[in-house]
Amino acid sequence: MAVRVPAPARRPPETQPARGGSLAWISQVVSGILLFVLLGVHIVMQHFVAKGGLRDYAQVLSYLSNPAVLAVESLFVLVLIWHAMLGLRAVLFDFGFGHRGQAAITWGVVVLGTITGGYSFWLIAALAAKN
Amino acid sequence: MAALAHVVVIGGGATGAGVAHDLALRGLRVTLLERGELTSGTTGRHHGLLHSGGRYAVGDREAGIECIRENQILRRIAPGSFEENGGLFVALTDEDMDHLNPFLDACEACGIPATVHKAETARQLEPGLNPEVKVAVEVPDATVDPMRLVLRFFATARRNGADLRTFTEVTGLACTARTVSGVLARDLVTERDYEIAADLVVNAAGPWSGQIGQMAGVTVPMQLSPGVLLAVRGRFCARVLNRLHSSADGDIIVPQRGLSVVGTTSWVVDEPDVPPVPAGHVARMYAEGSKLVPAIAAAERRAAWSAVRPLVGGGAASTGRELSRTFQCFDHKQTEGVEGLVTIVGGKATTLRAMAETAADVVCAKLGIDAACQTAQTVLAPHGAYYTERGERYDHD
Amino acid sequence: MTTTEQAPGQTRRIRISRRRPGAGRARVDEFDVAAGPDTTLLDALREIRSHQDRSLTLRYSCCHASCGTCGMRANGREVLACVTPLASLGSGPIAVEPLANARVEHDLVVDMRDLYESLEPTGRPLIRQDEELGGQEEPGPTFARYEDCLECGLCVSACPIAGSDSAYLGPAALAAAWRSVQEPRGADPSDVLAWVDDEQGCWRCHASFECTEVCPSGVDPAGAVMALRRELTRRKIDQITRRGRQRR
Amino acid sequence: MSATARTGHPARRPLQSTLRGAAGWARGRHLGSVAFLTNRVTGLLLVAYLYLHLGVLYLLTRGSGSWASVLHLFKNHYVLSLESLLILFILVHGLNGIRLALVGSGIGVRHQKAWFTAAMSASAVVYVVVVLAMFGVI
Repeated sequence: MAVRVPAPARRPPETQPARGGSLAWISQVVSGILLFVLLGVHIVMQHFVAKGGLRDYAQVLSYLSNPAVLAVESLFVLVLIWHAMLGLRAVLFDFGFGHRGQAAITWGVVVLGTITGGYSFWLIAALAAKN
Repeated sequence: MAALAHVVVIGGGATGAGVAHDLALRGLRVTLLERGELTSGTTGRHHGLLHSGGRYAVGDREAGIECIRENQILRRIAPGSFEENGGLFVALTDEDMDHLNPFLDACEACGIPATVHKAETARQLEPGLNPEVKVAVEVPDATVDPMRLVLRFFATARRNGADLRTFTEVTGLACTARTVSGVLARDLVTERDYEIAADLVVNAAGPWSGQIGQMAGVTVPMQLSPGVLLAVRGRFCARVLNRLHSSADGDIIVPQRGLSVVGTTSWVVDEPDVPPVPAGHVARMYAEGSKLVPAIAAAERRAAWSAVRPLVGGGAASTGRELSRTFQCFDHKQTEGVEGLVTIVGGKATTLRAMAETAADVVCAKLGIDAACQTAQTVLAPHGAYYTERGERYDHD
Repeated sequence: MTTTEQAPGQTRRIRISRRRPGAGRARVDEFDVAAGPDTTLLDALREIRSHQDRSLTLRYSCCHASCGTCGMRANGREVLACVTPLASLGSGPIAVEPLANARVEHDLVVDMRDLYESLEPTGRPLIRQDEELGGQEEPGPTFARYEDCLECGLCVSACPIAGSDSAYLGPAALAAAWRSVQEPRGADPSDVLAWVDDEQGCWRCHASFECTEVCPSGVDPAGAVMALRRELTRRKIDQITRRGRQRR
Repeated sequence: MSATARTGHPARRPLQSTLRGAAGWARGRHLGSVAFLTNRVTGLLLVAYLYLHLGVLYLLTRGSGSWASVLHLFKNHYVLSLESLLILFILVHGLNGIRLALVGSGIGVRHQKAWFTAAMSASAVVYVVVVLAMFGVI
């Protein structure tokens, strides 16, 4: 007895572009994996590029004068802030602030991330310029 | 008609669902009262078997004919509510084989399509089956979700204007001069007592029908016959499996979702509330069920429960098996001279629509309303509509 | 007692959260019931309703974990009362509350509207076709059988995200959505996929797996959420590489 | 119907809804919830550390004097212990993050508890090695 089940009657979902849900999650995973790599490079460089580690002020400054270091550290900061802001947003979302609250949270972390990033790059630039 | 006739239906089980739906479809104003949530009595707890009629064909031809007709109608009006799996009547012994020809003759007489499978084919169709199977007869049984099928009747009734009042207990009937003119109800949520005037009251309270009848001083000739069912984890068959012999304990296995339901037993009680699971019945279900499907013996018990069949008939019944599974509608004006009360009792979930049609015909005849039954042609609303289309009953803060 | 397979053993105390419309906070009523080893929570509640307090309101129907109506919380854990023996709920008093993350109508009865509305756009598969029997080698007839999901709402009650944000689609709807993607029965699953590809859809889950833990029917809603993510990610990657190939 | 257009609980009482939110995700009872909460807590602590770290690094711009005092501070065993905790948090958050990435991509979903146990065990082992190295035992 072969049985055919009628296809379910579907209420067509309102056509609406995805609002970044997948972007948030996928980029969180990707940035997380990048952080693993960059953190490894960060630690290795600090201990091996700078011989004997960053023991004093002069060593730190000379370490930052290396353009490869500068590039890696900048990327590290960028990815770290991205990952941290997304994480912060995810945590805050679950506090029940409602739809409008969540929109505010998204803007909030964008602003906070921008400020943090701006400060971090200024810091790196300022230190690199000192040498 | 100046005002619609108002009918109060007592009981939110399969019978009440059918009656409310039928009357609402005929244009009557219906109020249904149920003391718990809908389907919380016998209806929800039945085996989950949409009968082909095969089980009754030999001994109770009337019930067999009703079953196959309603089986076909329900599939039409409630598409998607059944596991379209079919059923097998399985002969395991030479004694069972003696039943084969009478069974096939009876199926033919009732109009139940029956296909005979040899042992080898039967084992292929159902690998879990007892390898000693001698022959199996395939009939259009099916698995049904008792609650969801009945909720579709309720949801449709409400779309047609029926007022469904759950958690509302009937505390009495308003009777004057041997006429029932309304119902005394108690809202169990607000604990408010009130009276509902009715042009007619339909007693569809299943096992509690006798108690409702007493409120008007009438007797409903019925027997309360509980049965125990056992659900085990795992699906051990795809089809409904019946033992090919005269009805006995534990001779049906119905696969439902991830479970297999073995049933049932039958005895007679006086009290419809809180039916007990007597000692030994669960063990008997295991023993009988594993005769059909040996793996049942080791299956994990998920639940054991009992449900009370409200069977038509008086006198001294010993186990309840000898009573017909058909239904009867009583106009108490004719039985005991009490006007305004109609009782519909007996039957099976499979025949709920036909029961309701009979009751609604009686109701309409009494009220002088000329409206034909349309339930056999009306496709039912989905069960979820019962929850999504509910109005607010109480003021919430 | 409902189960007389054994002599009634002990007396259990049950503390039930009672709520009436408009009464604000719930109050707690205590009841004592006799219990045998097989007495279920539903047996006990029905006993209370029959013989101690008729105004106790709750839902139940099938008594064997198939209808899904007797979902509630016992000692904080989501259960179907009909398959929860009192013996499995420790030895002390048992706290019984309605399901969380849904509006309480009265006592143990909650509003199921949100759950059913969330299931609707998935096509709410009620019947599945992929029935398989062990040992059946040859492609036999296709059976239509019920979905495992009982629509009981235990998963939504246990979900930490549904607890904090009612806009989240929730595990029940996402599990149903995955079923209709798995078995589209001739329909185009991309509608359903587009529906769950949302901040409040399958991406909102934080993988605590509470839904899968409490499901009485082995549905694994969390697994379904992860499967939806995998499917969506795969489709997005497909889209990007196809576009890349076209450009070349 | 968009996902957000559901009826849901009206946000009539913002504070209550916020408290409910916090209570909601903290009331899990199984290992998955422990993992979930662990990830949140370590994540938040790491964000806090990020800001602390950026603050400390500001001292670098102030010249060698202030930096020397920082370096001196980091030789203190208590501070060193705190720093080792940072490493623990990174390990726990990172390895559980890998579990989440795998599970969330539909890989080994049914083994999510085993993944968590493995991630935590690996964190513990690496942590012990790092601590021993930090305090000069190995």
